[in-house]
Amino acid sequence: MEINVLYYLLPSLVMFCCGIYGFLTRKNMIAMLISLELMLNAVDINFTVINRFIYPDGQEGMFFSLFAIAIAAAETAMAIAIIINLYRVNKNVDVRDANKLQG
Amino acid sequence: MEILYTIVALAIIIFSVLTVTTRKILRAATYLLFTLFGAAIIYFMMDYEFLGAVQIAVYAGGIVVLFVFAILLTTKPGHNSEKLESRRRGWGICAAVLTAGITGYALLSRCCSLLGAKPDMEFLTMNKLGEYMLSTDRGGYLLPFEAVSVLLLACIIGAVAVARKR
Amino acid sequence: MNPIIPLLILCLPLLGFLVLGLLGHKMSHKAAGWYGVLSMGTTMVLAYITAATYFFSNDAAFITEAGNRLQHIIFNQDWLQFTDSLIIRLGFLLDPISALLIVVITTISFCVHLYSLGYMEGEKGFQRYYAFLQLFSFSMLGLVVATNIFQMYIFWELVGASSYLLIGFYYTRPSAVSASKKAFIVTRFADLGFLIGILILSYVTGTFDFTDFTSVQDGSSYAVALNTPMGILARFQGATFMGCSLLTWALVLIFMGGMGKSAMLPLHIWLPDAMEGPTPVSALIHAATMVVAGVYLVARLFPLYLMEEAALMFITVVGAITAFYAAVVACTQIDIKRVLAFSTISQIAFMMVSLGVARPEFHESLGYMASMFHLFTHAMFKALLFLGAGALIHAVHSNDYTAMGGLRKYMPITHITFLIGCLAIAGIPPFSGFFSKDEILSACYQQSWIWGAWMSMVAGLTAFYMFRLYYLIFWWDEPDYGHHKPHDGPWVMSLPLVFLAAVSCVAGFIPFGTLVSWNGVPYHIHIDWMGVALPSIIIAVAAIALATVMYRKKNSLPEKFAKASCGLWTAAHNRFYWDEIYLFITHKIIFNGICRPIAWFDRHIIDGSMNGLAWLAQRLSITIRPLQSGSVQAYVYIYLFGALLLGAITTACVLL
Amino acid sequence: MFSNPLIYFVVIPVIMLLGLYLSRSMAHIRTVAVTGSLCLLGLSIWLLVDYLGLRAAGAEGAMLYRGDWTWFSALNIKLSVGVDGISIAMILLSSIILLTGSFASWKINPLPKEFFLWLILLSIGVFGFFISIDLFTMFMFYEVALIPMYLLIGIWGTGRKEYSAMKLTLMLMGGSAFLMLSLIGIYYNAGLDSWNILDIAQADSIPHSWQYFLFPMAFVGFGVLGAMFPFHTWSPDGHACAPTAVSMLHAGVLMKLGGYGCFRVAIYLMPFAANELAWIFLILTGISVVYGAFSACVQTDLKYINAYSSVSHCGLVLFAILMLNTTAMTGAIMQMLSHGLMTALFFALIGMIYGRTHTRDIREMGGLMKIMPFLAVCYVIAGMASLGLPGLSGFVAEMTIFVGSFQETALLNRVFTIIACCSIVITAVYILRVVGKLLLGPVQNEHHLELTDATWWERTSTVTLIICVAAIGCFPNFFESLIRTTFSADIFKVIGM
Repeated sequence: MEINVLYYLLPSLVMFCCGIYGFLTRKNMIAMLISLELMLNAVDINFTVINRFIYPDGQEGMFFSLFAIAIAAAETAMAIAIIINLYRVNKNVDVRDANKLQG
Repeated sequence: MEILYTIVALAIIIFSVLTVTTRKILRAATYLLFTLFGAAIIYFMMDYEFLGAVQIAVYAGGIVVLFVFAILLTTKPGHNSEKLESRRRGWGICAAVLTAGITGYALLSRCCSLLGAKPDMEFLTMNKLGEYMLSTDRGGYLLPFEAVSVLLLACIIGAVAVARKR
Repeated sequence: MNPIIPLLILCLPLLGFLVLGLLGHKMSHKAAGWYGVLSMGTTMVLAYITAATYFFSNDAAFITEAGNRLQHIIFNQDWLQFTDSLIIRLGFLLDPISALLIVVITTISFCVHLYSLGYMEGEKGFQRYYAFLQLFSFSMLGLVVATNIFQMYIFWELVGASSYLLIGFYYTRPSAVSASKKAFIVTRFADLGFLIGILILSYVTGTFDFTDFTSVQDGSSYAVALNTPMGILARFQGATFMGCSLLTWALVLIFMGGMGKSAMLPLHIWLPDAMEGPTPVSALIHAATMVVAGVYLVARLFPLYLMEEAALMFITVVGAITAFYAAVVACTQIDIKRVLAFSTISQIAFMMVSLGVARPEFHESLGYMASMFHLFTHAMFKALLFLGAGALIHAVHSNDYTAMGGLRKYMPITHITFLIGCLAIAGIPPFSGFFSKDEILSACYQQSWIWGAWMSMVAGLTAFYMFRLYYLIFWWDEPDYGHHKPHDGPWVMSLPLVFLAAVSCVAGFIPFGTLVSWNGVPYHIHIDWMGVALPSIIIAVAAIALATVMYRKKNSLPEKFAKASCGLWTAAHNRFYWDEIYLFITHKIIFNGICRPIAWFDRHIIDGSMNGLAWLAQRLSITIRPLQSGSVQAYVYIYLFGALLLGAITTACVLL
Repeated sequence: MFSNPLIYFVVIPVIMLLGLYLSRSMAHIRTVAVTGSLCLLGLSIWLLVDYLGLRAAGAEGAMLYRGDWTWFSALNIKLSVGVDGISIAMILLSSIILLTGSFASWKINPLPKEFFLWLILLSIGVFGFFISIDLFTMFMFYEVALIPMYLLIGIWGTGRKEYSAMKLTLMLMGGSAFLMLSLIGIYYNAGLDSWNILDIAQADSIPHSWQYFLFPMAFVGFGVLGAMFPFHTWSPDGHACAPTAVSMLHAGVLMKLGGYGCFRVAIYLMPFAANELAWIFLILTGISVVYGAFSACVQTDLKYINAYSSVSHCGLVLFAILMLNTTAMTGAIMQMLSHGLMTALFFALIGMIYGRTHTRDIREMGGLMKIMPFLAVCYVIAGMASLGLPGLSGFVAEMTIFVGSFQETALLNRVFTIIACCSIVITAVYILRVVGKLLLGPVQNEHHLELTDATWWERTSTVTLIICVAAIGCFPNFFESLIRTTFSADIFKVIGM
């Protein structure tokens, strides 16, 4: 069995779709955030894999993933800060209660 | 290699599914950790050792810990989230499957020409990585690097500002 | 001729206006008054010098070897250039009629200035009053010496404005305010016609200058002639509009301006109301000078009018109807100033008719000369009558004859001078009115016996209503005057009366025809005693006799007569309801029928549609607002749907 | 760059802004505003004199004091400046009104500093607009002039100020949108890679088919600001709610931007379409003239009366511009000058009267002549100027327009000229109605008897304006020749002027 690019992309696709499912169905905001991380990771994997398999001469995909990880860290920190703040207000982390931004 | 691949692929798929299906939020975080490890292993398999290391250090070591703290702060121990109503789950599955279908179809119908074994790649040493990171030539990433550093600073301040008690 | 004196004639009153207007409130009443009187007196002397120079100096610029009088432009300064040929100039045109008019204006104006020292004594706004008088004198002088029709229009508007200011002098009195407003707006409406007429005339001829319209160059001056060498009128050839030639339209529209200022039917309604102004103002503006501007305008353009019989016919008809109408109404008015106002309308209409019937083939346009003659004599005796009325009003503090009666004993000077004025206007020789009116009637009879008979009848009515007024004031029944018996005014008021009365006695003997004629060719007056003069004297005497019978002593004849006239008296008393008709048109039709709907339309339709657009935008945003539900997962569903759709389309397009 | 005198029309206001920013007291603010306005006025008078001198010395070219500085090279956008007689007349007008406006807002309250900041910013836009000959820069200054209006009305206004400010801004922005489209269309279709008005006009290279499309957009775009029927409704509401100085500047200067733009952009650059399509706008503006006048007859709010009268008078400006002949266009520019001055005078006086009586409803006032004779006399003079009394500016402007318009032989032009002439009667009606009700007659309200007459700064403001109005009215040929010589023959070759 020759392991080609498809073999790496398919698990990441599954991971991505799980992220979508989780994001759409969970009510706990932290769980949604976790799903978000899943999707992000799936994308990172794709970048790396495609970089490695198809454009081995450049490093763009790798660096993209690298920065994405850094930014994901920042984003998570922010998101959790916001969630905790919302928790202080709402006494829960249910996303349905965080709808103050409606039109 | 195939064995390792198989294990990692299965682990990623299983733990991803578990992450989003478990009703205990702390467990979800744990499964996420495993998934992240799986991703790190893929990076290692792609010969990007530094990326893999960063994945483990930042994600597994940093983010997941953050999650755990957050979960412990916001949930009572042993508390299960309520069962999902089926309509919600149905729509979620529907969306996920649809995404998988369309993306997968595109992938499968397009990738045939790209299939091939992993090509050789010049080993990316830490020296080189550093040069890439701090050079302004073509293929240099000084600007995003600095941008990210500013962003991180902003996030730190922002997180403190948002979360601090009034 | 040295332009300094003519320039001073214009500048002194203007300076007087500026000085009194800007610094008047710092002056005492006496200082302001005397400044005005002296300024006007100087102007009068200068005007006399100018006129005398023009008529009697035999300068080649003013009169040809053959004795024909010429038009001479003393100065002509470019004021505003529209195109290469259309230039408004401010200048000084000296010709028989302008020389005549500056004499009339400055004389009457001086008399009024002097008279007002007594009449307006102690009034609030005394300085303002004199400033306005000066402004009016300036504007009127500028009007008569205009070298081009646009200069005339400019000063035409200025006299309108100064008339507005003077009528509204007692501005706290609502009736004065509305009268001044009415006067301005009615004449403004007429001026619209004047303006359009000017536009047509200037567009076709390419010039504003009177000398281009009516004259041929003769040395440094111009001689009035029928067919001008520039062939300006030839340019009108064939140009017609709605069945009339363009020239007719232009002339009739220009005459409309004259109808407004000279209070011809149907634009006469402002003049009776204008009597709300101080009486000396009525004497100056609304009897002697401004109201004859329309006559002057027609006379100025007379050679043009001669080209168009239709326009002259129109003038005749309007004049004849107005003369009769005003005379009838004058017979029934109670307010003595209004009687005089209607009498003025009637007399101006006489002048108009006289111009309208004038033709070169009849005694070299006798009517033209007669009209100018009557303008002159009328200015004198009507100013006299008004100033006399002012003295009466000053004495009894009321405008109505019902408050007067038997005054001959208390106010002898006023009585005698007023009687002279009445005799003059009634056309009794040897007073001036007889001569001028006789010329007019002769001119009418030459045109057609219809006009002659009609105007003779009006002349009879004139004699009747004037003596009705005279008897009602000075005879009739004496009301209770209380302790303060009326008495003659101070000498500043009496002097102008005596002076004007003297002029009215002798003015008829001026050989007017040698001074003024339509084309400058001297004309010798000879009175047709048997054909015209004697019958008109008989008519006048008969009318006076009737008035004597009816009004000399208090009796019930007038009331019986009024009752017997089946409503005619009431109708005439109400001026045949012209005011009501105008009120209906302006208020009901224009104000409520046009202005209000337009304002409503603007608020509700135009602005409404703008607001409607805003409302639509707002509704739209309210409608799509729920899409922004605040639920993150809903956003993701929508986003995912869009992303998948795009992905599917891309896939389908690229891969299939 | 700073050797060009024109640039100081923008530099001085900027320095004024700095000065205002540093001001600490009302006295400082007034000093800065008045000194700066005086500098601007002096500069404009110097410019007029120097311009006439240069022309007399035989200076050629459609514009003098030319200068070009690129500030956005990718799109060839430059700061191009240059003036001709028309711009100079407009600049003079603006500086006079800015000065008198500063005097009129002597006691503005609250936030005087901010008020003047916005006012000066607005004047930067106005001056910049009049000196620019680069389409894009011109448009930029145009927007700079419009936006402060929102805040000036919204914050310092009276009555339904938010509504009016919003309406005014939105409608003018709507016009701007048309304008922007049109300007870009002109730029690309002229094919010169230049936004310079003179270049485009001389090349006359916009295809005729495009002109049919671009001309109406440009004309409507500027016409909204020129209060053209049916886009005039911002004017009554906006003026009614604006504070005095803003009304003055807006009606006196900003509405002139509309007329000036219509001439300078729409007609100057697209003479072909102007000739072909003039009839449409002739009808609209002809309606404006009588419509505004009729509407003014029944209003009871002083500012509404004046706003509708502005609609009528500004309609006459656009009307005359569309006649496309030198005399009528000269009249249009004269009318802009004249209307700018007299409407500023009107609004100043209305502001002063309102400041005393606290009402603008003419039914609640009367006999003010007795109470405040100075203001009342000034009001009568303004009214007389408005109804076209000879010797004041209104007359010469209107007569030039009528005589010029009547030179056009087409029936439509004739008919609408006569209709427009009728406005002189209607104007007399509404002016005299106001004068009669407001100033004359008995005193309506006993409390008004205690009111005072004008203060020295109010007198300065009004007397300056009256002198200007009378100067134009008495010596029109000076101004008319300045403007008439400006219409250079070669640019209008298409329309045969």
